[in-house]
Amino acid sequence: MSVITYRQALRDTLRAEMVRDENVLVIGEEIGVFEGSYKITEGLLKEFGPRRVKDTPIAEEGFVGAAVGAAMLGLRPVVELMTINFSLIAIDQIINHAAKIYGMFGGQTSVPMVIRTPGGGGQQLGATHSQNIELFYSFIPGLKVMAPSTPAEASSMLRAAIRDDDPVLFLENLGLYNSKGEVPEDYAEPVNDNVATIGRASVTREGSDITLIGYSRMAMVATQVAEKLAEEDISVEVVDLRSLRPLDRQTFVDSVKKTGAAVICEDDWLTYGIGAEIAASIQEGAFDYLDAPVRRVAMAEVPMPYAKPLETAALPSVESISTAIKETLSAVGKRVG
Amino acid sequence: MSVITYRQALRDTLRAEMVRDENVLVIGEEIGVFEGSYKITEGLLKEFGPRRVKDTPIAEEGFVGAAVGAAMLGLRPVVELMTINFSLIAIDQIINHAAKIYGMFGGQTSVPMVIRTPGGGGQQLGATHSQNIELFYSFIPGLKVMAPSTPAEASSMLRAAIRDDDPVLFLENLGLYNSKGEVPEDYAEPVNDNVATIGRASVTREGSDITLIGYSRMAMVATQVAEKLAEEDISVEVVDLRSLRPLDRQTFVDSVKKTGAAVICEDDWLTYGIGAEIAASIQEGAFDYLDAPVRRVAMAEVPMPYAKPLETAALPSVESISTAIKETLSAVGKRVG
Amino acid sequence: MADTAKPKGGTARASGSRRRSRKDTTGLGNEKPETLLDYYRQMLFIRRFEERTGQAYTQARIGGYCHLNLGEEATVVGLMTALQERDYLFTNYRDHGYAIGKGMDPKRVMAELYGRSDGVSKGWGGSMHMYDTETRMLGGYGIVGGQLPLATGAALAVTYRGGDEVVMCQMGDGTTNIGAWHESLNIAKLWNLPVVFVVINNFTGMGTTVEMSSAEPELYKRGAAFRIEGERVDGRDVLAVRDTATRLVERAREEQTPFLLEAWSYRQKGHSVVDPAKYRTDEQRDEARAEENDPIALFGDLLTKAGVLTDDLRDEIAASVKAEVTEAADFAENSPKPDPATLFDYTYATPVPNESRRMPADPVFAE
Amino acid sequence: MADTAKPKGGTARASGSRRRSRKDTTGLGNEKPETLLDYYRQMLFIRRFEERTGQAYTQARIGGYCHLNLGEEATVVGLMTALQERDYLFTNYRDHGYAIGKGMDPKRVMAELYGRSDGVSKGWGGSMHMYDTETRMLGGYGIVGGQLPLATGAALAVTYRGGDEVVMCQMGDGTTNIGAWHESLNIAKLWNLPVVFVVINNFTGMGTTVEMSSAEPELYKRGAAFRIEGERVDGRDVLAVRDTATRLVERAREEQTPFLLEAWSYRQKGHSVVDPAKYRTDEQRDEARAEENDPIALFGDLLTKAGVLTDDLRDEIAASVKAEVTEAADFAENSPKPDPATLFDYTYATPVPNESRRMPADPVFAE
Ligand SMILES: Cc1ncc(C[n+]2csc(CCOP(=O)(O)OP(=O)(O)O)c2C)c(N)n1
Ligand SMILES: Cc1ncc(C[n+]2csc(CCOP(=O)(O)OP(=O)(O)O)c2C)c(N)n1
Ligand SMILES: [Mg+2]
Ligand SMILES: [Mg+2]
Repeated sequence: MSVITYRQALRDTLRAEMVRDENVLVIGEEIGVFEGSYKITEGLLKEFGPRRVKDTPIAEEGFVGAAVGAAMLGLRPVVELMTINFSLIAIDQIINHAAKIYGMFGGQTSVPMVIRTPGGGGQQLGATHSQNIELFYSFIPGLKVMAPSTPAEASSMLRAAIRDDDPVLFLENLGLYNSKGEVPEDYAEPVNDNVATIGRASVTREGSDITLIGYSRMAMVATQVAEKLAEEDISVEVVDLRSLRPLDRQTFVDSVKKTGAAVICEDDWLTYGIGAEIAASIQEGAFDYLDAPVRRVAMAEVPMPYAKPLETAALPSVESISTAIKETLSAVGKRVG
Repeated sequence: MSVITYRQALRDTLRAEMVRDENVLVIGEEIGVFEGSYKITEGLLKEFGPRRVKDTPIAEEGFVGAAVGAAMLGLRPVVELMTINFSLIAIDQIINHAAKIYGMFGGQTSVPMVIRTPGGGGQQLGATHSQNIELFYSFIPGLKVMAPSTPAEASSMLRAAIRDDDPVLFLENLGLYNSKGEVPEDYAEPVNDNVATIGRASVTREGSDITLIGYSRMAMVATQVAEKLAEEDISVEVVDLRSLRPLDRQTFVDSVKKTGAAVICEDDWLTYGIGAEIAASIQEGAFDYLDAPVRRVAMAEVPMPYAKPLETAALPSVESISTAIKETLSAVGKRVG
Repeated sequence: MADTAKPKGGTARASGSRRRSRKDTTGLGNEKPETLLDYYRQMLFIRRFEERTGQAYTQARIGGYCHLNLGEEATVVGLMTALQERDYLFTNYRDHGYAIGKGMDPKRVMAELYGRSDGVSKGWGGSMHMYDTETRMLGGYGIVGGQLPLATGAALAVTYRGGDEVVMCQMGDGTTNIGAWHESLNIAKLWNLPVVFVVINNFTGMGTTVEMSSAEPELYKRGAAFRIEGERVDGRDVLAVRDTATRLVERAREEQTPFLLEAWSYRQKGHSVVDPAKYRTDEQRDEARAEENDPIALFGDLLTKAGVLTDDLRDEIAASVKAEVTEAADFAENSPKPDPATLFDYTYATPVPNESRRMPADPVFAE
Repeated sequence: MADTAKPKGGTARASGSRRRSRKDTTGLGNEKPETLLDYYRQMLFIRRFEERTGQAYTQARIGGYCHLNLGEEATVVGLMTALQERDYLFTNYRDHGYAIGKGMDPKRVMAELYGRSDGVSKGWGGSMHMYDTETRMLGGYGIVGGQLPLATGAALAVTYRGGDEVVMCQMGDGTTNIGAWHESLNIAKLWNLPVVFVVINNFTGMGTTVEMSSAEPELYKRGAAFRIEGERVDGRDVLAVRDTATRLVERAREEQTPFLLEAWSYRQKGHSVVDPAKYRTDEQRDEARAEENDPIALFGDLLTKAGVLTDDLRDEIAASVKAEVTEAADFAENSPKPDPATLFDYTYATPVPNESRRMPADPVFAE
């Protein structure tokens, strides 16, 4: 095991897949000469040249759609969208084309492509650059949406995404790129079995009082919350969704059946956010086990302000999540530390 | 009271508002010479001329954005998008511009515009033309989303939308345009008090056994279900959401507190669909009153097929909703007719 | 550049026709009679096929949106003749003729229109979404402009592998105004991709004229923003279309660079089957349906004058076309409807755990 | 058309400069000294303001993305001089200089950068989102191309009301490749809207060159797809920019039609404050920062040679600019931070029932 950043896990895995499969190419704005806005593609142009590392004009719809077309002919493009906010310009190609081509034509042609893009707020990027809209893609049959939270998962899930025959929206997170974690020694080898199974959540920390559910950066925050509350003798079980579509309901429902209570923490807006489906599923799947309503902790429903104190107030935090957990436990009648 | 179609209610109200306020203009594809794909704007070009009825090129992003800019200077554009599916091309202007300009610049300039667009499936329009993606707009702070189900509401809510100072996504429905209903005699008068309050749901039929929640066309289907089940002595209370953002949770939660059970019917996909938020809100707001899990009846999660038998199978129906209601009531332990 | 231009501006005068050789008095070049008759037959076939489609739609055997190629048969046949079998095609939703022209079995095209399981897209696509991997018609698309980025990407895949296929991307005049047009042509030129973008100019979107929607209404000139060479051809003239398209397709193959081709012709009827086209003046309607603007009448006359098409042949072709169209409709009629049990078969190419496979009445958690 | 073109292609030779009059040996026309000195002062002010901004960013007083106008001061001042007070302006995120040039109080611009409540956007916008109804700077926008449809629409509102204002829409070279460019210029021309689209060509997007991203790299020619007249100007030359822009702005006002103006100049530093621009060769970096490409050095020299700018004056201006920038920074530093209690004040212009006003820890239903 070695300890590396989430960024390095992505970069090395991308490189390994390019070495392994000649059909894998990367396409995006500023990924070549500039080496990526967040340096995930650093070094790739130098190693693989402009045929396989394609710098594009600022034309998200055009180059995402071109990747779809290339995938129809059997290439396996990995597209980088600088942030998920800019995906709105390409969304017609993602939803009406990438996600539809297999079904709409009766299963004749698959679209094996990956769209890598970071979400994440809290960087004072303002209203148009701080949105978490993975919801839009998670809603769409025909797409798969992955959201790794650790370097190890970033690696194994990216590998799975590239090797999968369907279009995958691969959600990264600005707030995770520098985070570190253990990865298997051979994670960067072209021949490699560290391939995640798509569509599985995981219990990343066991606990007995309450289930706390998150994904991407919030899965990390959830662990921090659990650690903090452990000091107050509250035992929090953490579920990392990992896959937003397909959604592995059984894993979190089973956890709630055990703990009897749940809180969801999410970086998107509350109303209609990802957490809504989680809460709806829990009440349907663990109705008789729930001792208190499922609570959601999410972003305040405003266009994200630039000013730091406003932004901080609008974002979920260890504190606000802890509060929701304690309130839930006191509704349950359990001791609150 | 007179009885007219939903289509006529929209057209006459639009006309009345144009007569009332010189700042109201309509913008869209094929709305002038062609008189609208669904004839909502029939006669307007003839009456108001090309200054106020603007036929556009096929350039959804361009003309929706132009409407945003015009609204910033105080015009009140009413944009028609042929179907909500095509809104994906304009979504950046809607979400990153229309919805952000008021907040992002500290409340200096409002964006008083309306985007009218029909959703609705069941017309064999295939995978890219049958989607109901009102979810995307309902999720966004800064937008208001209205979804009237009757001619009277189509009129009073469109009037409210045009007079409101914020951007409104006004959801119509292909399946409702020919439906009829009563409207006040003066609904088409330029001076008119039939202005809906934005952000209110309504109980459209009282009942005691279970609450059935829908919006747009599904609110009408819900009423049919209630009528049918009444024959079997099942008393269904129907809630029409009417406004998807803001969402009037109190109205449906109060209803569920009374009936003790709820089913949601929706024309979009189940996972992460509008119903997820409704179910999540119910379990949070009426936890102690719920006798069974909230069930959702929604579209099968596939790219909508063209062939009629497949399409029919994929869509919610009076039958499937009735089944969900009966199963819920039997879970509650109530008699099932 | 374009020498066969219908004059710009609102007036739709039919000018500009093919002039291949000064010595060619027949207007037919040295083409073999079989070839000429084959084009004639293909055009007539599309005409009758589309008429039958319209009829079946009226009888509710076909549903959804349905757009016909009536009036642009010469363009369809000329373009499809210019392509090699290995070349790829992307079109908009007005795709029946192209599907047949690229080599799909008309029976299966009609079955698709009927939404049956023998349809080229197994009944999942319908009128707007003909697709066939084998004949390399990679789809009719319903989102205006949606096919342009895809075609660009297909051409990228071709060059990535060092192949020599060309991609043809068909679209309507109205499509030159959408952002995807700009982004795709730009990328195609920057990356030296062998795509021929073909604009079918029928002078209108649905009811909106080119002059109302394109600030440069001479559409073939719009390639200038990308240094893409453009040409215009009289789309009523099958040989002119074939020749111009062949030249550009082969240049794209040789030079590895995109081209733009505008072919103009009349849309004889409404935008789609259900559009009565009331917005047309009587004059406009007459012009759209005039004999002198009808590609089949025009070509038929030419062949007749040249002695290639006799009355007998004409009847024979008409009868065989009719029979084949009837056969297609019968085939469609008798093809089984897709089984609802197959509803979840085509959401993902690789099924994965926890995929949603629920019918509307199913609970989220099965008992 | 353009007579002051930096040659196309990768080589960034600095050619093409202003030639207004053969008799003008000073290169300054007959301009009044006060006016010339005012331009000089404005340019220097932007330079120092941006340097201070960069510094404050490094000190974490400013956050988010932050893009500076260093190197394009002549363009900013020339363009802003061409606008009347009643004219409207839309820009991209590289907007500090424009905000000041259009008339906003630099103190409030700096306060916005600091995210304070006296900021022009009350701290909600930050660097990328300067806005002021009064001076008619209708916003810096962070989505590339996002401002183009808005500017078009603003011009529509102007003509709708029969006003005589002009709208200027600024953008970068990279922006000419996005769909919104095409859709907006087309609509602007079709609808006869008085918008001047200005492309600031600094030869790169972030690190991607014009040649890599625009298939027609002579950007002012891209108006051809819409019959929009385009011109190019040497953006290092404040008087050339002013004159060309004034001419186009006034023609747009008179003729009620859009124009395209390309102004080229160097981006002295990285794309944003945090970009070290490592992708530049030493040669490229030197060229971008060379005296002969620095608009302020160039103009200063000209004024000095003409005897308009003396050493004393230079020092005096430098000192007063420095003081004013310091004053702006102090003002920003002392301006109160927005109160979290105001978090829900600007989601809707008209509040309505059931609007969500929950802090993250709040339950959906308040007790
Ligand atoms: C993005 C988008 N906007 C609008 C439509 C609705 N629509 C379908 S066809 C059409 C007109 C297209 O005109 P043109 O490109 O000239 O093709 P034609 O139908 O004349 O062959 C429109 C507006 C659509 N399908 N997609
Ligand atoms: C739609 C969109 N795509 C990508 C980005 C990221 N981005 C910000 S600035 C920029 C480069 C823009 O280049 P140019 O238009 O030349 O303006 P410049 O920064 O050089 O002034 C990019 C790609 C964005 N903000 N919006
Ligand atoms: Mg057309
Ligand atoms: Mg630039």
